[in-house]
Amino acid sequence: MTITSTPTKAPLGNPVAQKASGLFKQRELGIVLALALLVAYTAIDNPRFLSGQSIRDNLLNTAILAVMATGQAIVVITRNIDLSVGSVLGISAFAVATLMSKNQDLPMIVALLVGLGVGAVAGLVNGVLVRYGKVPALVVTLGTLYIYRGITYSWAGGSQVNADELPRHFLTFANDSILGIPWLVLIALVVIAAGSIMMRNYRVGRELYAMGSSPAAAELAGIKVARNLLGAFVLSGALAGLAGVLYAARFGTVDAAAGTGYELNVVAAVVVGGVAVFGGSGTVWGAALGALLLTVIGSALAVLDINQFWQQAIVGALIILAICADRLVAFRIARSLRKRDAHV
Amino acid sequence: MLRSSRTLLSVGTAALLVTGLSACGGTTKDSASNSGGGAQVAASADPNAQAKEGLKIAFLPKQLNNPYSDVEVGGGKVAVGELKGEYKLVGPNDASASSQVSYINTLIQQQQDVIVVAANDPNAVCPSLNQARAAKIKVITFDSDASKDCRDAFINQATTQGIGESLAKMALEQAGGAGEIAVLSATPNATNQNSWIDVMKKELAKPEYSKLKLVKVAYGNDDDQKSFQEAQGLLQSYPNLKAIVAPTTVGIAAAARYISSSSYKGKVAVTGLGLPNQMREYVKDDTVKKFALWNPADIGYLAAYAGAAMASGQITGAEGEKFKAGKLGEYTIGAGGEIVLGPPTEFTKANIDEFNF
Amino acid sequence: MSDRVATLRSRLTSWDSIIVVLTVLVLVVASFSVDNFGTSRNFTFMVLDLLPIILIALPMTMIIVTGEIDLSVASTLGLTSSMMGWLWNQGLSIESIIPLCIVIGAVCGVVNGFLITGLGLPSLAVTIGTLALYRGLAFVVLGDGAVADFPFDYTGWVTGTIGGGAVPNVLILIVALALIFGIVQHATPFGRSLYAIGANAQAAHFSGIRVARTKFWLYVVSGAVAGLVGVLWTLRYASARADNGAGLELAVVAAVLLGGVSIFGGKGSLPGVLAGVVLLTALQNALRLEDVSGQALNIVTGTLLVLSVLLPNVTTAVRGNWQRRKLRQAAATR
Amino acid sequence: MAEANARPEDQPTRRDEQPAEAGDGTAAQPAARSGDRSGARSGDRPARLEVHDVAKSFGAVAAVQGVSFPLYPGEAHALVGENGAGKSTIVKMLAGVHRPDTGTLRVDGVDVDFGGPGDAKAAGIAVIYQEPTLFPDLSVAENIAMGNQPLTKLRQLDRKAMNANAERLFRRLGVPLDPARPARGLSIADQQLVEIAKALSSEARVLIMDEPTAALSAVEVERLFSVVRSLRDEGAAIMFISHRFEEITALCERVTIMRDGKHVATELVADLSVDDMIRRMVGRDLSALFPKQDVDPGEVVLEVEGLSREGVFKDISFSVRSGEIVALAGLVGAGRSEVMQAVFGVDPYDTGTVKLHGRRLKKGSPRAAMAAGMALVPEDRRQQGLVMELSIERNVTLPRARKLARLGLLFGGSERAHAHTWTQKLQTKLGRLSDAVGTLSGGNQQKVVLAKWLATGPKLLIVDEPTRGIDVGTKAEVHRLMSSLAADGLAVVMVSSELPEVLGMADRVVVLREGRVAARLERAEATEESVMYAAMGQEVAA
Repeated sequence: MTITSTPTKAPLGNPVAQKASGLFKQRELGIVLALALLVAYTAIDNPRFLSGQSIRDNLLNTAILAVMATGQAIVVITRNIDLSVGSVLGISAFAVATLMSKNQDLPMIVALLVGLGVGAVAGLVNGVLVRYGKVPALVVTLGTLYIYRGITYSWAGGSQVNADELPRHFLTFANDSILGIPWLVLIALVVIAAGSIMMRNYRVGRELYAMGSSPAAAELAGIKVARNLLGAFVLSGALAGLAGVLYAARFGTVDAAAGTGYELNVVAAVVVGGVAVFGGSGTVWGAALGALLLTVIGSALAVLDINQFWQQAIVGALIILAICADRLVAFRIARSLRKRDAHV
Repeated sequence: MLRSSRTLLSVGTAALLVTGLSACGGTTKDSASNSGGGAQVAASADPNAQAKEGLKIAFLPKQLNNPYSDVEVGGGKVAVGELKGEYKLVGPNDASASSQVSYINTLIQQQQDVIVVAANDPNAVCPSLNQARAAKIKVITFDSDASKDCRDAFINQATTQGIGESLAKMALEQAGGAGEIAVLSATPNATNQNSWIDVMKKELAKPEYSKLKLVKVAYGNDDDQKSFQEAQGLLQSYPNLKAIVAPTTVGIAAAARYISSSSYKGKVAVTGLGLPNQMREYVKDDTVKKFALWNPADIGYLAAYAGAAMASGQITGAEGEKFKAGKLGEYTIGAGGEIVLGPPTEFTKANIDEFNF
Repeated sequence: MSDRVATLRSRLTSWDSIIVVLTVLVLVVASFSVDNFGTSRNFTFMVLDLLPIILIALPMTMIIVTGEIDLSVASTLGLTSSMMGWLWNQGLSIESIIPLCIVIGAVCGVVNGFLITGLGLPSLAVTIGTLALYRGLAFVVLGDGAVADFPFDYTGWVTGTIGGGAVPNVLILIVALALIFGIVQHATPFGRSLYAIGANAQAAHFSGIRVARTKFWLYVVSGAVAGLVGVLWTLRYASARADNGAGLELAVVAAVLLGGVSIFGGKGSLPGVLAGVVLLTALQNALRLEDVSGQALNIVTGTLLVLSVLLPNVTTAVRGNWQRRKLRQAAATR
Repeated sequence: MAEANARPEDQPTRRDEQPAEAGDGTAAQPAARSGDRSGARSGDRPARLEVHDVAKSFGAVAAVQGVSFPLYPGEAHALVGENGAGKSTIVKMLAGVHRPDTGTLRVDGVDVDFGGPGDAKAAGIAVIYQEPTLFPDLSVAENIAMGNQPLTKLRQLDRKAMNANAERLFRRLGVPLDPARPARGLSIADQQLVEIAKALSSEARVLIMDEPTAALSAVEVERLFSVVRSLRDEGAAIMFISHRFEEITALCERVTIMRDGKHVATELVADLSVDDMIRRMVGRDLSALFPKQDVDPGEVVLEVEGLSREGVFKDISFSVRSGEIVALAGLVGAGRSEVMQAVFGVDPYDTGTVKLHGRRLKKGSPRAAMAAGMALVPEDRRQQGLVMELSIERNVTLPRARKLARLGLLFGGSERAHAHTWTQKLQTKLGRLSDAVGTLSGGNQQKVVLAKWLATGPKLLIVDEPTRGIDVGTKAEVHRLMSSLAADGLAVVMVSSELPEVLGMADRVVVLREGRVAARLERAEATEESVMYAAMGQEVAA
């Protein structure tokens, strides 16, 4: 039978749908706003919070976390998680510090490459186990969190690399600037920018979003899921390794415990930054903003002379607030879309 | 649903079970008699007893991989070698009392003769230490004491009074005789640091310190990064600060590192208690003019000798008993089983290269 | 008959039975080869060491079977420990503090449960948030201080044994709670519904199972048990501190997964989990007695965790490959 | 649509004259014939895609054995068979998801070995799956472009081109969708349309459609067919899988029939009657499809009054008496399932009342509905009806576990006995009760769902698309069962998109349109025209 009918649906370019996509962008705006409020309040209380030295300190402190958050955001977007980043930072920091203390003349670039390499190998192990061992990422990286840390402890055997054993140029790297921007901050900015552009404008980035949005559909769409997944884990590992080098350069003293418990900070930064834990949405620069917000809260509390014990509680409350906000936004979008489609 | 409320109920019942164990209702803080502590068999000392060889002496620092305690136990190892004993080092990766308890239990099982321990919590390790003592193991504390009733002797690196005075004196010197100073301590609860800071405050109340103003005591939790950030916070909050006094090796290193890399270098002095190896760089680049510390290796060394003397029956831990501690000479046990190492050493650019720990 | 055999075989080759066998093996081998392992005193020490993990693992198993997770348990433990110290300092009697602390734990669970089931937020993110929140509050309550002067009647009971013999007092508690949780999980309609929820929450909802409410109560129970463990922990170490039990959540999750519970929900058994906890504790204990450093324990724990999922996957894959090859050969000769 | 029982048996029945091995014969013969019919379209051209003697097993189950058939450029080829006949496995092999255990696939006469879906795509094969495979977080345009996104010179995504492309495709399909909106929240029909746009965008040389029309309205189906026809005329090879024979006759030239994983025949569609096809699919003759017996209705069991839910349905009222089957008809998206889910309490509603035997039911509580004697066999068996990983017995006893418990405790025996009784009653074909329910065929899974709910002893049975995606044989069994249940005094509400089923089974028909009751028809009034007229709210052109 043939039935003629005229479509009754809304015309193209519906304003509600456009508003819905606008809501996506508000998420990062929310963090910027929260950050601005916090800085303004703190600065009114103590104007030195806005001094050059203070801003520099905050950015330097954020750099390491932001580099790791970039890698973590990419992994989380694919609907996975990498809990081993703290341990990868530890093993990389110790490896690089040991190397540099034994070979005082090695240039900085070698240290950076070694850190990236160590991290990439650790990430590759994670990726292979997740993809080919079919072991959930949470389990794999919880396991390697223990394993990598154990390896570092066994290797270090209680020893420590002190600032005086490290070459001068390695230590000054953390504080040297180029055009007034410290190297550490510059590296973090480059990593964040590269990550953001890759995820937004390149095919592989969109494929990573697709994989997180619907893993089964990604396989069927012919996306090279294995390659991309390994890539995401290698990247996360490599960036944690890079963070290890930056850690060693900045703090000068490295023992086997370096970066213990960092994984929770990194995941917190990513979640606060608006990356959904079930993948498919969020941005790298949102995660970086999350890292900045968490760091600034820490230093603001110290400046505001608020009992430092509140810091952790505030971070926890912030994470919950962030996911509640995400939920609210998602709910609003769903409702606006439903209204649009509704015939009643 | 129904089922889960029942589960809840059973959990509650289990809790009541615990509660019901004390039939007398209402044990409060005031009514509780502190009856903890194993009854130690009173033994008499024989100063002339033969020093035993082959004693199993185990060191249990707050945590492994802490450079300061590494130096301490290093001294202990030397002493155990001199005593022809068996040296053992165990310890947790995190500075928590609960992991320490597991290690104490293991040492009991292994029937060590002496446990030399730096307690992460003065009370949490007590039950286990008392079990050890009940198993005829001598317990010596160093670095950080456990409750008096669960150890045989405590090696005190220096008297509280001495360190507090020394800190105040260095602060005055470094601040140039006047101005604001701040303290960057370990944890707000660290027994040692708090008692030193108390003495220091009493000193500061004296007329010769009247121009010094202690503006803040910050806590870096003996965590490198936290201490680093606290140092930043101090300078942001108190721009006129003249000196930071850090009575902890982690704190002083972190503060010195921050100052040396910031625009405050040369304007703000750092002093306190630190390890020469960690501080060498900052002393040489003039961030730090002077700091102090006892020789940590001597602590471990003395602890090993004290333990051996006790296990050999030469001493029991009673006040006034004397024993010989190898190269360090003769020591006398003070009140409450304390053995004081001696006065701290001050390190400056001139002498720092003579020390390697 | 062959039905039974096949069921039995599949049951015996499942990971939760392998882990039970492995655990027994480790216990037997260690008793013979490790000095001082098989002593009654060491048994007491081991029971005390596994007490917190095993108790928290009981509700955690249920939560993971429903496809959720609770990472805030160790922080709940810390918060109750802090509160216990604070209340004790306020002069409350220990008899009223203990139930109060369990209630505090349950309240922590209520907050988790509300955020997860009431607002529909992902449990992983929520409990990472409350992990930081509760631990932070613990520090707010007690700072870095410690409260230690709890009455010996209580601290002594936790570390003591029945009549001074070989059986630790807390073992009764462990056995009783494990029995209750085991029966609820494996032999009640409630337990059945947990598996249905974990495997397909929508189908469970369509079958009249109150999914949200069930999960909510699991979190409340999890919080209450964490509160109870907070009390026991405080009494065992005679020390109420804000950092008590830090990091324990990972050990518990590791033990539960090691016991064969699927992180995606719908699969797993309590006996497997109990074996997982015992295996981890016994291995650590034995290795420590053999003077293997604590660092190596990390590697063993992590490797076991990965293997617990990897091995079953690999065997299935190998079996499938082998079958396919046989088929191909059969086709080729045809 | 009504051919199934209306068409007289004018065509002689052909037995399976061509066994499976005779792949070459079947390939050559119809090709020549279709060449006769449509001139140059397929002619003597080689097959675009050839399936040659492939086999695939999952564990011990042989899903496909020795199947061969060719797809020619410019032809639309139907693949039919009961559920579990192996159609989806064939699709998945062609899509590169599964690799054949034995046998070969050939594209343009060359053997190919697909390592994954990417390889199949590269070979020009596009697949529309039964279940939509969209990325909910990405925009509609990105979904369509995924895999071959337009790039700028810097190899970055060209979003403008992407949106323009999507809009062009939607215009061609005549659907007003915004390319920039996220795919999340699209109705099933819209999702299916995006899938189709996706397949079109890849300009595939082979288009495989696995039941693409299940969720579409008649208008949308017609639009889809016209697009597919134009693709075919441009030289693409089309493979079309459907359970709706009228669609097969409308679109396809040739048909391949499969049964139990084996190839039965490949014939010209024009040479076969629908009954022929069914007979070959089932391998036996079928009795009448829709045997609802007339029963004198008893007292009112269910009363729904003024039920409304914002944005979903409004002011729905109807009642059902015992012994009666009331059908809820309407287009996909008219709100039929949503109404029944609200009645059962799975979904909430804003205003109105639901009464069972005169007693008002608690809102939003399936448990209260169950206690009052209601049962719901939901639309989506895999997501709503069953817990696939759990065993058959656990699934059957799931709503009854509380009743089966003694002193709150459950022991295996009572569950097993219960499950055994009910699966036997419904003649479910199964291996062991402890097997995961996911290992059963679609029809047997549906029987497990029915067993699960009939075991609760309901007074009112709601069945939502009771025969969707199950084979013809089981379909008849389900219909017979429903009829006999009604005869025993059960009140039944049936939601169905299949008009023949509605007309054959229902005592009364309630037609919904856009969330409102459009018509209430007695059995005598209900015809294809009257129901569709009400459902569409339009004139019906014959």
